Amino acid sequence: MRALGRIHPWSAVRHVLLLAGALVMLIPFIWMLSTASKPQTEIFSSDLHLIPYHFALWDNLKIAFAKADLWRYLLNGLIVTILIFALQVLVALPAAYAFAKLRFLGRDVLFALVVFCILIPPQATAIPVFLLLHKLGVLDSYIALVLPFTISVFGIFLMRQFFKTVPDDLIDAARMDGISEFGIVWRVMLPTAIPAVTAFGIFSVVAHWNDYFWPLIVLNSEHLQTPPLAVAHFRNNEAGTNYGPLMAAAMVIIAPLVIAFLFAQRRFIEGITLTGIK
Amino acid sequence: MAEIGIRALHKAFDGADVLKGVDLTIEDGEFISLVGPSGCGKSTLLRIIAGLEPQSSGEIWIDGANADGVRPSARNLAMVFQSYALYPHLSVFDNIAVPLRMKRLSALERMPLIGRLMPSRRRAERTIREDVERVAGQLEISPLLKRKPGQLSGGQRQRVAVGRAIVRQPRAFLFDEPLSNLDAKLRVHMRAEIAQLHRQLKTTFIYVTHDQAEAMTMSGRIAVMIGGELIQVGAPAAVYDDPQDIRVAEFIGTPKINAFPARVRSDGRLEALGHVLHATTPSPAGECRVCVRPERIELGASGLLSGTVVHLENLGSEAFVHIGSAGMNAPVVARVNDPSQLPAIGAAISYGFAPEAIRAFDASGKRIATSVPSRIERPREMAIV
Amino acid sequence: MAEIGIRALHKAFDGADVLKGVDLTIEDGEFISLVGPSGCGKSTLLRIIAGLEPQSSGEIWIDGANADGVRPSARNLAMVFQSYALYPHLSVFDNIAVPLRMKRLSALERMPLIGRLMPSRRRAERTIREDVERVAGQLEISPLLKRKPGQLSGGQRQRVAVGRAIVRQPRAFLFDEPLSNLDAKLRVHMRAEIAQLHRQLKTTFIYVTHDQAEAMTMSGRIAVMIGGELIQVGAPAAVYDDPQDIRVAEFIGTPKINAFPARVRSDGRLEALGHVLHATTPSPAGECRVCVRPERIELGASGLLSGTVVHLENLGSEAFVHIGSAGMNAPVVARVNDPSQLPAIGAAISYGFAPEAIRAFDASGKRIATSVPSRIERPREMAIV
Amino acid sequence: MSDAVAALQEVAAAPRMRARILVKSGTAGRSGAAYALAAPALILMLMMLLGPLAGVIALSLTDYQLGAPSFSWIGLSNYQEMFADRVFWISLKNTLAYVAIVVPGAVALGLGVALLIQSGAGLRSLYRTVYFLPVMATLIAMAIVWEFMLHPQFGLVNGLLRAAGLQGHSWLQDRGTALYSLCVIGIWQATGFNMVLFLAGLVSIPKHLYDAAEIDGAESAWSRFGLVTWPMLAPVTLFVVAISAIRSFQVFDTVQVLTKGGPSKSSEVLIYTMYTEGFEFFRSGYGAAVTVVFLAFVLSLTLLKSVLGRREVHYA
Amino acid sequence: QTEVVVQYPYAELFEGTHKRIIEEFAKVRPDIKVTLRAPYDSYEDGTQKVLREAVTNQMPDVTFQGLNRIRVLVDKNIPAELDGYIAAEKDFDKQGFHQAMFDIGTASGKVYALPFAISLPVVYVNLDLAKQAGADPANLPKTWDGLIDLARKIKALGPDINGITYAWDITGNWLWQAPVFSRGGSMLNADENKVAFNGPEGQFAIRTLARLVTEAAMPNLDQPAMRATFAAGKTGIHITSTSDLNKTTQMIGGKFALKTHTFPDVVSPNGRLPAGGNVVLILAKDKAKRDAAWEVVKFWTGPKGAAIMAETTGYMPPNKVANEVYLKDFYVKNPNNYTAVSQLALLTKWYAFPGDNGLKITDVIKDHLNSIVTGARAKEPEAVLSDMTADVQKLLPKTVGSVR
Ligand SMILES: Nc1ncnc2c1ncn2[C@@H]1O[C@H](COP(=O)(O)OP(=O)(O)OP(=O)(O)O)[C@@H](O)[C@H]1O
Ligand SMILES: Nc1ncnc2c1ncn2[C@@H]1O[C@H](COP(=O)(O)OP(=O)(O)OP(=O)(O)O)[C@@H](O)[C@H]1O
Ligand SMILES: [Mg+2]
Ligand SMILES: [Mg+2]
Repeated sequence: MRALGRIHPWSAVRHVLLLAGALVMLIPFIWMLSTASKPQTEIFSSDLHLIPYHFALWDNLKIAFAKADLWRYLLNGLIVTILIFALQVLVALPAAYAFAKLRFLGRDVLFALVVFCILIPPQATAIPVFLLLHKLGVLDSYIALVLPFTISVFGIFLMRQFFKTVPDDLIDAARMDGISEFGIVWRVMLPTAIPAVTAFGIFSVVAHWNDYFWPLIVLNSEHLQTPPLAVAHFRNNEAGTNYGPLMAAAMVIIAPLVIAFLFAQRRFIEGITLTGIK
Repeated sequence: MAEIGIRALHKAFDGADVLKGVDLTIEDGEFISLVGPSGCGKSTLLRIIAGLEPQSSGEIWIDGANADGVRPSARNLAMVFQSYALYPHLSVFDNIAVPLRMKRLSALERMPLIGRLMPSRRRAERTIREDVERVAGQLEISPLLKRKPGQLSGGQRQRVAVGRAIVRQPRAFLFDEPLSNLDAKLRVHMRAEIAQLHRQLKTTFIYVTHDQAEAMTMSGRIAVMIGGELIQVGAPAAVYDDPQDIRVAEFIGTPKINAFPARVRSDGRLEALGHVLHATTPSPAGECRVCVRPERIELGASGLLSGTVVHLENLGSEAFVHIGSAGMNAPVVARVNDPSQLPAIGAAISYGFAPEAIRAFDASGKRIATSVPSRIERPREMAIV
Repeated sequence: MAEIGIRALHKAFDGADVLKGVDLTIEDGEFISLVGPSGCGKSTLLRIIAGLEPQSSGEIWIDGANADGVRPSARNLAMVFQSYALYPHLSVFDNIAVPLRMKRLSALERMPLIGRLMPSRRRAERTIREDVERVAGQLEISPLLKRKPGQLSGGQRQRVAVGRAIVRQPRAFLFDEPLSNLDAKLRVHMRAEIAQLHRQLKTTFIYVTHDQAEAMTMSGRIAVMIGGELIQVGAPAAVYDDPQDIRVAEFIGTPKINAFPARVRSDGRLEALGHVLHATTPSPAGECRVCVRPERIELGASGLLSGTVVHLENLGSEAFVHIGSAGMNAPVVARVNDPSQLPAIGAAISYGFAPEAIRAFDASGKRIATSVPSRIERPREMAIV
Repeated sequence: MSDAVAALQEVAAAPRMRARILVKSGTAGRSGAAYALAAPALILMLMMLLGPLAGVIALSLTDYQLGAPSFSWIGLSNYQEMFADRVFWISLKNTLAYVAIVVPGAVALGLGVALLIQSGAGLRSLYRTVYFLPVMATLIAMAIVWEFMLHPQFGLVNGLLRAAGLQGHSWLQDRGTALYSLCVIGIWQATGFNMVLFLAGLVSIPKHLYDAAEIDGAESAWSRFGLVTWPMLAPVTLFVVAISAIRSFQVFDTVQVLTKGGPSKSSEVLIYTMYTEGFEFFRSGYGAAVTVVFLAFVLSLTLLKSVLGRREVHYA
Repeated sequence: QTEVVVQYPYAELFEGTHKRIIEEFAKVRPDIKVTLRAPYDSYEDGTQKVLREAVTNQMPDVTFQGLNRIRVLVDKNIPAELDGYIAAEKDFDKQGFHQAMFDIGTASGKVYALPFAISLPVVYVNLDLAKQAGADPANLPKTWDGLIDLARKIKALGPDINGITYAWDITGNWLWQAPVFSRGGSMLNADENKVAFNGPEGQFAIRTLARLVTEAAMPNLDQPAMRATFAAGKTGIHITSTSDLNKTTQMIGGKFALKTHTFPDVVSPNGRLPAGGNVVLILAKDKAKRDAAWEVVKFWTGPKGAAIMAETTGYMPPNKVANEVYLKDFYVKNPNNYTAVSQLALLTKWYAFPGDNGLKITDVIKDHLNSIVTGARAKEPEAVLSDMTADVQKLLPKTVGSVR
């Protein structure tokens, strides 16, 4: 697929195709922005217009922020996703290292179990986990939001793939230098795995920032609610959905992820490339 | 500085024997090279010495103490790896400082933030800095201390890896093909540097390589390992001149030694390619091989063997003539020191060799003693009569 | 078979000039090597000849036709890559068959399932099979035809790559460091095989390498490229003996040529390390360098230069003595053909060289003509008086 | 839910599981360290995944109803009831249909986009970002946007159709189109994810293979694709298919927000059935039985695929 | 001070309401502190939460639940019964409480809940379209025949105009029960072990639904889409809950004139309409808490609380005193809100099916109704009804449902 310098027509075709596809990908976002900028009466009128006659984005944002404590939700989302990610790394990295680089009895069986766990959908085990959290007495708290996800089998899988590509020599060198196995994980593997950790981070943050199901089940307190619950608050069949503020709120909660991705994007692609999914 | 003893060492991976009873004593301060073809178990032996891999049976003694169960870092050996194994995220300075920090700082002092606040750490860091800078000066990499390994050339990385090894003042250095990732020119240069380093440090060096030229040029002794066994250990010149096994003879020396199919006649004379040689052996009659190094093959009308020139390799400083001969499946290679006088390809040519140049091996590959019958007086008479 | 002409070729990548005007005519049936240090633009030149990369300006002529705009496959050149570039998912047979299938089958016939049903395809496949098997026989890889590249050794892969090139009977072969991934022993062996192949096929070979030994031993001519320019083109022996540029002198030959700081005196005599040499030059007075190959350095009391032995490299068949001398920043290397008589490290030693051995270069690195004044009769008199 | 996402080439490891017996004491220390390093993960896995899973299996043998003070063991009758239930079979069929549409769709589009992006130099990172956007966006929020776009009266889609002179449609309210609408959204969401994986795969194809192909006479981009790109991407493709399949089998959010399995169960999928039975109808035991069957089904499919896939990727 | 924890659904609708009532309550009973938990997203969510919390003992003391959810909770012994408290109250009727209110919250013969916000189905008419179609705004049709006729005329006004929409998919088969009950029918027989909606009342109901599709060309929309379409002025007649009134009015924003009137063809004397909306239950187990919770329940459903509820939402209060005294002026100003109040006499329970499969039955019925609305089986309503009867019958408990 090398583009020879002289073939300009292909470059044009490529852009046309990609832009068309990009438009399809973006339409929902554009429509979201457009709707978020319209007053209620314009939203429900049957003539289609992208640019609102009356620009109501600020009003809708204001309503959104007034109706729900969005800042608080965003903060909760931040706390929860960061906690989850940090703990996942803390738990998954040593395990991934052990699975990738150390030989021990039962390694293959245990790893097969890890892979099997990837298949379990989170809804499936919701009830037993809920009861477990109850037994631990941590329902309706940050712990309840975080604890079930501290184990990321996908993370272990991904990081193991990456660690397998780290040369054994590097680990042996560390051992010769007197770094313990535990130290190797944090002083040697983690720094070399930064791109892969970034890739995993994006998966993890996206999944947990956007998780709707679990917070809904374990939370009661208003002050712990996470961003998707905020969106759900605006969606209301009984009362009739207020689309303007809903879309505004949706924008607000999607924005942090998009911004974060823009920053991490290069590392992310690199990380996936390096994890040896090839 | 250390004397390292290896006793009856066995190692099996998944049931496959990789080391089959290795015995070797490495003297304090010695530079010994382990050579052998790829996969013969050199790295495995080195890793067992380092403590990175457990042996299946046998013992490693370091300075008179059994090293069994002693952690790699506690053995106080330094290792330089083929891939250099530098920490890619650390600067050259930090790379070299790692072993010192690990030894001199407590776990608490090594903590990322808290550690930095401790005055004891600051003191230790000062001495570490001095040590690292001293070593960097010694290896002439002082200007590179701030760079990351990714920003260094191969030779520079090599030196940083050596620096990391030197800085801890280990009892012995283990090298695992440290030069094989460098290009030919640089390899020749670094060869001299490492030899120089050994002369300067006077510490035990164990050097693994599959490049016999490296082993020959640098070390005091070389140990040739083939198929998990040490076949011959000795000074480079001795191993080159006096190989005890045909595998050693063929492995050491480029181009490869010429092997002529031969047999021991019942009268003890050797016979190769139908010519009876001016050499006798006490060995029983039977098939054998007669080997002659390329530089001992003499071209010219006086030689009694003949063939045609199939290929010429002119290196400028010397040249190799490849001669196809009836009865041989590989061409005979002869070195010509003065490349200005080369035969043409396709030309018929005669060649021969002196009887002293003969190294003979029996059917199992073991060396057979040969002697030149005393009645032959002329010192450089051709072996083939 | 093809004559290939390169005219005023320029190539810039992102504004950086990589080729700076290359002119070269490669004769039909010739084996020419392109050598030069890493990054000098050898691969780029080869890729431009192959049509894989467009030039910035200049022309490529193949057999008298301008190749500009001609697709790589239409140029009918074959290329062998450093990494072999075998298709890992195809068997050896299929790898070799790819160029034939591409040429002889229509797009429809190549279709995975439909194609298989077409009788015309079956006919074509039969001739393809014959061709592939013939080439495999020639390269002695017939037993490997069913394997995947991953199951082959380096040397076998190398041969498959050559097979894929041969099978299409191209007008010329382009090799881009085809041996650099092999280990030293195998490299020497494959060297001879490729030279043999050239003699057999009598096709044009363009061979890129950064290993001067390869270039020297295989090719009819070598073209030394440095920094995007062809510095010298000629027969290997001529380039070795008669380098026109100090970079060529230093690049060709291992160990590197010894360069002594020197100057041209106002009377036309050369003076190195304070000694006036028995050589004159018509060049104007000024700084220059006098270079002598290691095999032309002669050790012994008659030499007027002196130093101490800092390092010895005994290769068994020959040895190199490294001599540290005042006024030199690199040791002088001398070859000794008989390694049994070596000085000890640290010993003081005298050395010298014949005036004919001198190759002198001016401050900009250009060769300066030197002549030995006729009044000196003794043929091997030391250059240094 | 991408936690649950993954690759299963490695599940194939299961049949190969050989317990290696360790030699000698030297590694004992290191294998001790290995257990210590893996322990937190394994304990948490047992606590949060395998233990609960065992709980679910136990639950599927009872008539437990959420909130009920007691329950009794009823053996396999939940399974009997399930296999006799029309809804279960519809749900299974819909799930399979969803997977059969979304997986090829999202994989093919992901590959296409990745190829297009990689085929030129311009605007790469812009395109990557745009196509990846749907993966990141909160699905529940985007589902609402889609609902609104598919609104029969005010939706953008029907609006555009009407503008083009075509008949609008009740996309999500019509039995015939509800599932397909969900598929479209599924593809929209998964394409970017697959694209990123394919990009990673494309980047790691050695460039010189394309050179070789060109020299060998593969002149058209299509023949180079057939000769190099596609076979070289085979392992990535397998991975992508596995991941897409797992994600598609687990489709839930869009169903829950947009159609609630309707109209008339036409978009009911297994996870949603499990959810409604367990959480809306409070028939926890029955819901657990659906879960168990779902897992058995997905597991056997993945095993099958990895066994098939293993034959493919045998080169180094 | 006793703390009473309260949880309610639909923050969007009721947040302001509950906060205002808390303020008022604090003035009357400073000894009881009411705290609100994060609201439930929906009735379904609310019931799920309570059931889960019943397992973990974390229930709020007072919960507001969908009217048809009482039975699920009672079946699992979760709410406290209120008969004792009611009996102990003196002149309860003076505060506006009446038997119909108790009936709504009765299960297995005992009162467990008191209704808080009630909605009833009413007809919304777009007067502009009706006038264009030639209807008399003052004398809108009161029968299905009349409505269908008008709908057909409205439909004829333009290609993108709908005649009528019927919010048949409101949760819990609400608008399936409405036409059956309005003809005096019932869902099951008195023993609750046999389907009863297959009688003439049910046949009328299903035929009417089919006629809306076949004769009045009702489009296949879901409930929010219907509301949006109506509010956009594209639908002539919309039949749905009164609870939609405030929202719809707001969405219309003056684009056209809206009029509501009563649900068609309610036969007397047995015709009834199912009450929608939510009820309040006491979940506290502790005696002191329960007592305090009762005070809360009483205040919320009493005249003051009910009046506040009516003013802040589209719902109406079941409390007589609230309607007749506190809200008199309000109804004069908002005649559309009064339509439901005028139907108050017809109030009956929103029926919940018995047994473990109760909620599943609702789902089965919905699917059958859907087959008519989508037009797939609109031509054979009787066949749909008999299939539906058979399916539901299968899911009914074999023994008579009672509190286990
Ligand atoms: N961890 C391991 N598990 C199984 N087999 C191994 C392992 N490490 C090495 N081997 C095998 O042991 C043999 C010796 O390997 P070793 O690395 O010591 O060879 P080497 O002499 O260093 O070769 P090279 O010159 O290629 O580095 C090889 O056949 C190799 O396949
Ligand atoms: N596609 C490219 N884009 C930009 N620069 C390039 C590209 N290809 C090569 N170069 C640059 O052109 C110069 C010459 O490269 P080339 O590959 O021809 O060197 P070479 O002589 O083959 O070196 P080597 O012996 O290491 O293969 C190098 O500096 C390289 O960085
Ligand atoms: Mg090795
Ligand atoms: Mg190159």
